[in-house]
Amino acid sequence: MKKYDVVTTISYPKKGAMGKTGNWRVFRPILDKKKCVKCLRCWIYCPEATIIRNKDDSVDIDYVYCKGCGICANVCKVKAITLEREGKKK
Amino acid sequence: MKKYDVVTTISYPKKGAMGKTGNWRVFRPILDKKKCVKCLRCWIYCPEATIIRNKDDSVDIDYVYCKGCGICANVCKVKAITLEREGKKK
Amino acid sequence: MSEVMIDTGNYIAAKAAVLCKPDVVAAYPITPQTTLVEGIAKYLATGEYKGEYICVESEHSAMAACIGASATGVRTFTGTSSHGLLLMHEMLHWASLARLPVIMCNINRVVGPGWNIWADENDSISQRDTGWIQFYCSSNQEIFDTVIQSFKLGEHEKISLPVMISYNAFILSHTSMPVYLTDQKDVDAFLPKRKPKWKLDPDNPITFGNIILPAEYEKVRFDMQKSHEYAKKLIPEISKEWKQRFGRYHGDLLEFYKCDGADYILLSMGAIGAESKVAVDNLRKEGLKVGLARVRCFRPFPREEIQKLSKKAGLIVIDRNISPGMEGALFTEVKASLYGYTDAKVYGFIAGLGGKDVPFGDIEKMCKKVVNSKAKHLEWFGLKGV
Amino acid sequence: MSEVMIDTGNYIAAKAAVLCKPDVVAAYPITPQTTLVEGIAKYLATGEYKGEYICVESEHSAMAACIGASATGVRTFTGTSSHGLLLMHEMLHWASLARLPVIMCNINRVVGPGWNIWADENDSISQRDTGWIQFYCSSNQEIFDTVIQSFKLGEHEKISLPVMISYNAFILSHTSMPVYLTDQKDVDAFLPKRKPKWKLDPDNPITFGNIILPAEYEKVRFDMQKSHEYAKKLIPEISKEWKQRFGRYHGDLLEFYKCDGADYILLSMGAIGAESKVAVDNLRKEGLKVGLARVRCFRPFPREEIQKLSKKAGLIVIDRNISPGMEGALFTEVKASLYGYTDAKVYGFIAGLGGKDVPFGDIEKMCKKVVNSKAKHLEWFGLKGV
Amino acid sequence: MTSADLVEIVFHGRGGQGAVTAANLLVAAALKDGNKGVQAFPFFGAERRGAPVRAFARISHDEIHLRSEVYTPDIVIVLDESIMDIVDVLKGLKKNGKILINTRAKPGEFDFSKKFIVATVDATGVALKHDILIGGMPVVNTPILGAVPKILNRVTLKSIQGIVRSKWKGELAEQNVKATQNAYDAVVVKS
Amino acid sequence: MTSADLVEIVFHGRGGQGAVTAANLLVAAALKDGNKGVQAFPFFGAERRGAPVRAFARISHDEIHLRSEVYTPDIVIVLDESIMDIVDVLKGLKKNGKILINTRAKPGEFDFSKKFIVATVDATGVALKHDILIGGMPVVNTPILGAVPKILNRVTLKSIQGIVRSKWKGELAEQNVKATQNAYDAVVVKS
Amino acid sequence: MAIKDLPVEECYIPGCAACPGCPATMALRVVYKALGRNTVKIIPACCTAVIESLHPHTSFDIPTMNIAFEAAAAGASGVEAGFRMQGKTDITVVAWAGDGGTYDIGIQALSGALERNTNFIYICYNNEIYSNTGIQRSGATPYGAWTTTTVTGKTEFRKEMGEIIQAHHIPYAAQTCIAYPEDLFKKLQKAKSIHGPKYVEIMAPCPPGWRFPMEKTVEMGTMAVETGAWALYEVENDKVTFNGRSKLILEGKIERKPIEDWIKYQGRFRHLFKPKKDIKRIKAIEDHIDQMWERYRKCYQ
Amino acid sequence: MAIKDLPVEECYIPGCAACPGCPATMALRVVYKALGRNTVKIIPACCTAVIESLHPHTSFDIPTMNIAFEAAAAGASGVEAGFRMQGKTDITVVAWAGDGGTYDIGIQALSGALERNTNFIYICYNNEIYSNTGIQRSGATPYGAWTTTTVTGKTEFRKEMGEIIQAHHIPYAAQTCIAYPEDLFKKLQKAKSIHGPKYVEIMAPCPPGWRFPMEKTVEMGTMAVETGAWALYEVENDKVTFNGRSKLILEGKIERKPIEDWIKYQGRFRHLFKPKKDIKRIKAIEDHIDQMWERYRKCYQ
Ligand SMILES: Cc1ncc(C[n+]2csc(CCOP(=O)(O)OP(=O)(O)O)c2C)c(N)n1
Ligand SMILES: Cc1ncc(C[n+]2csc(CCOP(=O)(O)OP(=O)(O)O)c2C)c(N)n1
Ligand code: SF4
Ligand code: SF4
Ligand code: SF4
Ligand code: SF4
Ligand code: SF4
Ligand code: SF4
Ligand SMILES: [Mg+2]
Ligand SMILES: [Mg+2]
Repeated sequence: MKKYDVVTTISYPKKGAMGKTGNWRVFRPILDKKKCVKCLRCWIYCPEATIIRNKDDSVDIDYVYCKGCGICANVCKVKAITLEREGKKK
Repeated sequence: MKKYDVVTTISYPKKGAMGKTGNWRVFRPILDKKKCVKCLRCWIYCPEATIIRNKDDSVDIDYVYCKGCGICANVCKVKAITLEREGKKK
Repeated sequence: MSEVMIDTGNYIAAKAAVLCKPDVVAAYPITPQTTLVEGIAKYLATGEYKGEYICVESEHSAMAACIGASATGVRTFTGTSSHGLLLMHEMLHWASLARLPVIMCNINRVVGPGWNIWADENDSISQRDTGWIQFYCSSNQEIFDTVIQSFKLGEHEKISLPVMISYNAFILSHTSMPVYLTDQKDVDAFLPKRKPKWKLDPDNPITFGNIILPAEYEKVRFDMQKSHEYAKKLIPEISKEWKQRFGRYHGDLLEFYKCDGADYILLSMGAIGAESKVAVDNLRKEGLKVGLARVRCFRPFPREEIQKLSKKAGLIVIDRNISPGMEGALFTEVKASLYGYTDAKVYGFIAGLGGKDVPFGDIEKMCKKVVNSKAKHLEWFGLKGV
Repeated sequence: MSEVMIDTGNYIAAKAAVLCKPDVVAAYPITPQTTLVEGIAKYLATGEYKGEYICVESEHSAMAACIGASATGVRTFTGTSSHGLLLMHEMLHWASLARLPVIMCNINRVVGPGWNIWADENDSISQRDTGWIQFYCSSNQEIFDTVIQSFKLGEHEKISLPVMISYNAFILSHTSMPVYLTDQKDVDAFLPKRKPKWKLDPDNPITFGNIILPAEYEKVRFDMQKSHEYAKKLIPEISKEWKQRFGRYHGDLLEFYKCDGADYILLSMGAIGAESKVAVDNLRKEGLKVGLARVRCFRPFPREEIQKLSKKAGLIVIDRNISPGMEGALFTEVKASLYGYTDAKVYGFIAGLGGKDVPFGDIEKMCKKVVNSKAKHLEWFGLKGV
Repeated sequence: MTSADLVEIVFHGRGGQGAVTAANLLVAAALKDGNKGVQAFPFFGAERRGAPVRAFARISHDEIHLRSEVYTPDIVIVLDESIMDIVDVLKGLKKNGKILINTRAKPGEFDFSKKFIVATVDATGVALKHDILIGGMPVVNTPILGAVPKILNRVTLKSIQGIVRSKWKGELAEQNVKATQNAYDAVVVKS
Repeated sequence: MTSADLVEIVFHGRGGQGAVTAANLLVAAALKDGNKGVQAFPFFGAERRGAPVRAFARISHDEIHLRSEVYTPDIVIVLDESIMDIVDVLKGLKKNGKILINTRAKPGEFDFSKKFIVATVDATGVALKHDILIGGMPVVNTPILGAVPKILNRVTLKSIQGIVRSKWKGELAEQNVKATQNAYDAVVVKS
Repeated sequence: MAIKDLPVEECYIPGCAACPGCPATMALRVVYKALGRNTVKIIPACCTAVIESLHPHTSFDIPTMNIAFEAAAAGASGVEAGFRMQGKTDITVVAWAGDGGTYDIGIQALSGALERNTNFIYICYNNEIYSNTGIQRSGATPYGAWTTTTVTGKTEFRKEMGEIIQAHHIPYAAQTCIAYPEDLFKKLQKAKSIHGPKYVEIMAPCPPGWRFPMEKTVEMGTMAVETGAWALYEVENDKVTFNGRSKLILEGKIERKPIEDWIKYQGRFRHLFKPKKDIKRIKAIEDHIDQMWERYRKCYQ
Repeated sequence: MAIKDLPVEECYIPGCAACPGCPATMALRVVYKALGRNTVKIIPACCTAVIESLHPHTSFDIPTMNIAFEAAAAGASGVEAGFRMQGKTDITVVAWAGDGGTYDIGIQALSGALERNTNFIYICYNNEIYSNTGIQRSGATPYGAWTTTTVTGKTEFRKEMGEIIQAHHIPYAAQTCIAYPEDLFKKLQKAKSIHGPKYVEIMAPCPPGWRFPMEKTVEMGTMAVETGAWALYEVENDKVTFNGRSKLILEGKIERKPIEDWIKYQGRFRHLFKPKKDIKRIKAIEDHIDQMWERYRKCYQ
């Protein structure tokens, strides 16, 4: 990435541009890999791109940035994802 | 007509607001009342409102403001209006 | 005693506006003005506001609609901020040249790009040449009082000019403070019905705004200037009347605070103008003779008042704006007002651009720099890392 | 010797612009700018202009399109006037804060209502706070030379700012005068290819203009100011280079005319700036020691140059604009520049508003009033029937 | 250096928890209690559900001319204790400053209780008990206000309850009022 | 008071007759003839077909700094004699000034010929003769220019014809050139 | 309705600044007759702002407010509200704008006023160019036409403003033409009688702009309709009715005349005929009109 | 096409400023997948201008330019021309705007860009409000909906932007919805493949704006389509094709669900159900949708 030498509002791509947005989470999506049928609905609908699609189309959750909206749980037809209240300490 | 006491661009209706626009005329429409069938086409199409519609639907031309566009002559189906080049002196 | 309402600057402004019973409000939302508009919408829903609220599709249209309504002779109000104000620019000129007393709150917000929603006065300062009367408020009470006063001022037969009441984004617009209200009947008594100088009226079929030749146009400008000059007399009168009726007073064109015997007088506006009082208190405690003349009214520019001040003390000017390629606008106009009149020392600071906080400690530092003869002619205060 | 072309200011501007090979022109017609745009359209039809001409649906979009194009790294040009300029207001701020060197001609025309298409500088003066560099030309030759110079200036790596080249409606825009052209190859040699400071580029996926916090925004403003300050150095350099290459010279930030030994120096701009030369000639013939410093560049404001002048002579300022509630903008800024620096006498006149003709005889009268100590601090010259 | 009687308060919470409302209610109550100068304001930015947010309050006997942020609060109020993991809530807290936390823990469990006066109250529990819920989530901002008079004598519980009653109506108001009382009774202060 | 060698000219005509073009062509020719300073400009307003219009020209050996209107012309050129009934074409004309009129009349027929130098030429006739028509109407602005060198020695017929040739092409140019020659030959000057 | 039935009273006063043969004043006379004196007019920058004549005089005998070029409809929203708040609900509020002020720079304010249901009549007189500024292209300029900004002929087709307006689903919209004063009169009377936003567009051939002799304004209008380049219709609450010749064309009762019959009389299309006939572009124009009628037939029959 | 076929690559980077459950980021991810990295995006003021996160960082991995609220399409015209002049004709230029920036303040620039044939894709994500400024009414807000500026429910029907766009006769236009990522993907890929102006509008239910729980964004989108409040279709050179459920509804193969099924889950319509069911207004909404489908059937079947 080339940095431009100019004092105006130029911004550069960064993961966590707003910090670790996982901190915003009140509910935590928990994935039960055994139930998952790799339909990828959670992956495509996650507004945060925090469902990680693996090579074999299995999925994982990026808790550092997942905001806990619950959409993944909601769209999963086999209920492989459930929501849990975030505990006092992560 | 009430005149407003304020210094901004307020204008009041006036005949000949741009002066005697008959002066612009290069061609002069001449009406032959005998030919006229009182269809009023010249009256309604005149862009200047300078065809005067009389009570009996006969028409006259207001040469003070008529700009000489020739539309009246052109729309008159009985050719009761003809155009003449304006003479040196009116 | 009158009722106290504790609310944010925007809701207070909405309250004040509604008490003035504008027939037409036309506005478009923009942060941080939105709650002002929402306030009006709420009063409309409750029936406390009985006029028309036109939801337009842009600020350009908001001002155009206010102009249209005002031209029928009714009272109009609107509010905006920053980019909304900039988009109105053409229509601001229009309203003033048409001599239509549209009253508008502007919430001072930074001009982009980049997007920045915080306080900075470049938005309204960029409108200084549009012919609008401009107030800058420093408390919610002042917003309330000034909105009502502005209708009287703008609609006055010797003025007939639009008025902009500016106040800082969030620092005032979104900060709750207690405000003494004025009762509806008192507002009614204070504020005469608008008597328009001209209006659209089928019984009097004038044409407004057609082509005008140079010599006549020049007169339009001159008359506008005369009204601005007259406003310098009228504003103190209105403030005085307000004070007599309701006991509240925020100054005339300027508000003076501890100026007696001051060696230096601070000139600042908006929120910094309030914060400056704290700084002055502290400086006085330290034995430094510093006073404050808060600039309430930027247009008409209080030339004569500032001239008077300069006879007594040196001046320290803080601008939360900059005219790029020149300097802060207040600094420029203060100096221009004094030129050939006094040789008082005048120092300028630029501070708080982009919404940077300007706490009293910083203001004290600026003053001390001046008092200790360490100030340059003009300085960007507290700029880091450039 | 170079070719002479005799044509109106607008066609000359179009010619100059086309010689600079802008990749994109986006413009919207408005009297009296139309023939400038038509000129570009004609060069496009003949193939002399090879860029893109975007026919937009408003001036707001014209400036937005120029901004978009400039952000891809190419060279852009546009032109407007009066209401068109006012409608661009928001985007003028945008272009400068984005540091995009859009080059624009503005034909100074009265601001309405009422409609008035004649010369008056309130349109561009109202943009003095937008961050644009501003030139005011007084001959077609100067228009030609300044347009080309402006590309070099605006695109310079230490500047990267938009430039507005203003000239008076009709008096210059529609008046034919002979102009010495510069050959294409000479323009090419004079004008380096634009090296954008930043650009939209899939290989470097930056985001431009997102939310920026106060302290960072303040730096953006400061840097802009630094560039304006630098422009004060660069403009004379470019003028000098131009003179060396092509033998033509219209002054740096100011153009001096018979200032040697002057007791009074006239400060004026635009067409009045040219007419003033005739007045000075005549006054000198009468033995009155009056000179002229024509203000070519209003932003950055030539503070230091005017300070120098004031050491030699009293100043007489003519403004073809007014900031209502204050005075002429040039008058204000001249006085602000001199405050605390000299005690030279400074007199102001407002003249030619609404497009009123300001013939040399009037200028002579203004000067004589000053010389004979009959001038007030500020006067509206020649105002009748008010 | 500002007026000696000035109290500056910072609220910490999450987007959606109503920190700004809490600040507003508190100063409205303080005004009732004769503090002529009061102020409440949010930290100025886009508030997102769940994201950390701040709000500020100032209480004084005189008109407040301050317009700057609160940098050195006298009191910090934490609506959501989990915020303490990600935000330094003690930042700028004055020497001998007070911090009120919505938690089931006791003041002594916080290590900073040595440096500051810590008060704790289980406002979430109170809210659940009084069934003050929005979208199934407990509303903690009114309950916790009930605890404030215990650490700030410039505001009375009565005034807080009065304000609650003027803001809400009927049943809802009474639940909230009870919750404030509950919190007032339950708060544990350790200095 | 301006440069002594300055010549100021006012053209009177009707919208559509090309008064502005005439002024432009004239000064272009004057430039060729070594007048370094020239200017041509319209009276600034909306031009309507048939309505009276004005245009201005200035010719000087030096660069012209004047930007004001022409108030006291040295020469007046009338493209359409009927305009004289409605416009005071003599307004401001200098003492001993000259006036060139497109008319079949002779100079002596105008009563102001006692006060001013009057030149007349039937430019309309010339145009008709050379078939220079637009929309059936005779074009008089180029023909009448041919008469100018007779009253203003600062411009030559040759230069005028050169400019005409550079502005138009082929047949049309030649017709126009012939028309200027014709007018030059036909003009009658009385002083 | 016959010409004779049109009222004698004039609110347009002779002696204005319009060009001889102006379609705008021709239309204005009829508009005023239809709407009567209890009307207020808002006009943005356009030829009419010149036509009304110089301060301190005006050629219009009904109250008229000039407003910025892009602001006619927004200004009208304000005027309407202002009158309504005073109980003056009998005044007809009219915005009168050119095609530039309607298709281009004013479309936003217009679209907004339609959406927010302003009770007014918006009239667009469409001369297919920016004529006031000396003939530049507008969104209404037809494909192929010369203007000073489309020196070799416009390369885009014009916006279908009629369809855009219909998409706003307002109570009344109509297209008419200066050549049909009775049609114009009736449509405006109807518009006046309906509450809510109304839109009427008037085809207005402009002699200097289109480069035809000034006496031919009416013929150029007639031919626009007869060639089908312009259709006369009205839309009441989404119900479309074609009128006059256009109805006959729609119903296939008459053939529309070839477009050449119209454009060859206009100097702005000269380059399509000289030096050589540009068959391709003429056909493109013809095809485009065909498509338009196909659409009309599909949805409106 | 199945979800699996959508590319893995992301140009949206996690950790941005969007609300949890945001439809805009949901759509953006798919848009980026469809358009690829050789894309440049222009965005006016809207939620996305916040979503992209704070300077000096950005959550978008393709070049993005913010521009003033009303200027997206005009800015895009400039960007497109700028690239073309450099010979970079392979870059896809996208304007991405909210409904406010499209239906209201940006409609003029948009209409202009369509008329002048700018080669770009204009994408409107329609959350039916000004959400960035805290939920005010827009031209896209449906009748009856609460916003902070329509406290008792909006009294006007929304603009039919789809029809307005169609009236511009551009090469490609489409309506889609965040609930149908494959549909969205396909439409954008098609748009990318076509030269000239393209318009794609995405129905984007917004949890805080519509007042529904953040996990329901997708369902709200599905229901919008199933109730017929929103139709999935595309228009290629004036040829209209309905897609998915909307096609079945158009063809009468399935009934559209009652509108109540959708709006009763949205807090913004709460006042239509509590304290008492407002049958009149609910019916007005239902009727309006019926009329819309009638029009669709008439012209597009
Ligand atoms: C903001 C702004 N831009 C440009 C203009 C210049 N202008 C005035 S009228 C006009 C053209 C009007 O065209 P149209 O609306 O079609 O009316 P017509 O002149 O054809 O009657 C233009 C470009 C202006 N007055 N204001
Ligand atoms: C000229 C101007 N007016 C108003 C605003 C304030 N503003 C910013 S975004 C916005 C609403 C955007 O609504 P929409 O386009 O629907 O996008 P959303 O916020 O819903 O994503 C408004 C009113 C602005 N930035 N500029
Ligand atoms: S909870 Fe929301 S943000 Fe987190 S992974 Fe699921 S869909 Fe994505
Ligand atoms: S939606 Fe459920 S089944 Fe499908 S990939 Fe995600 S977790 Fe697995
Ligand atoms: S010539 Fe033209 S202006 Fe004169 S009366 Fe006939 S139609 Fe009217
Ligand atoms: S058009 Fe002819 S026949 Fe008809 S009224 Fe006029 S003059 Fe008479
Ligand atoms: S240019 Fe056309 S529309 Fe304008 S005044 Fe002349 S004839 Fe009428
Ligand atoms: S308000 Fe709606 S559209 Fe905006 S960021 Fe939040 S969820 Fe997304
Ligand atoms: Mg037009
Ligand atoms: Mg939206």
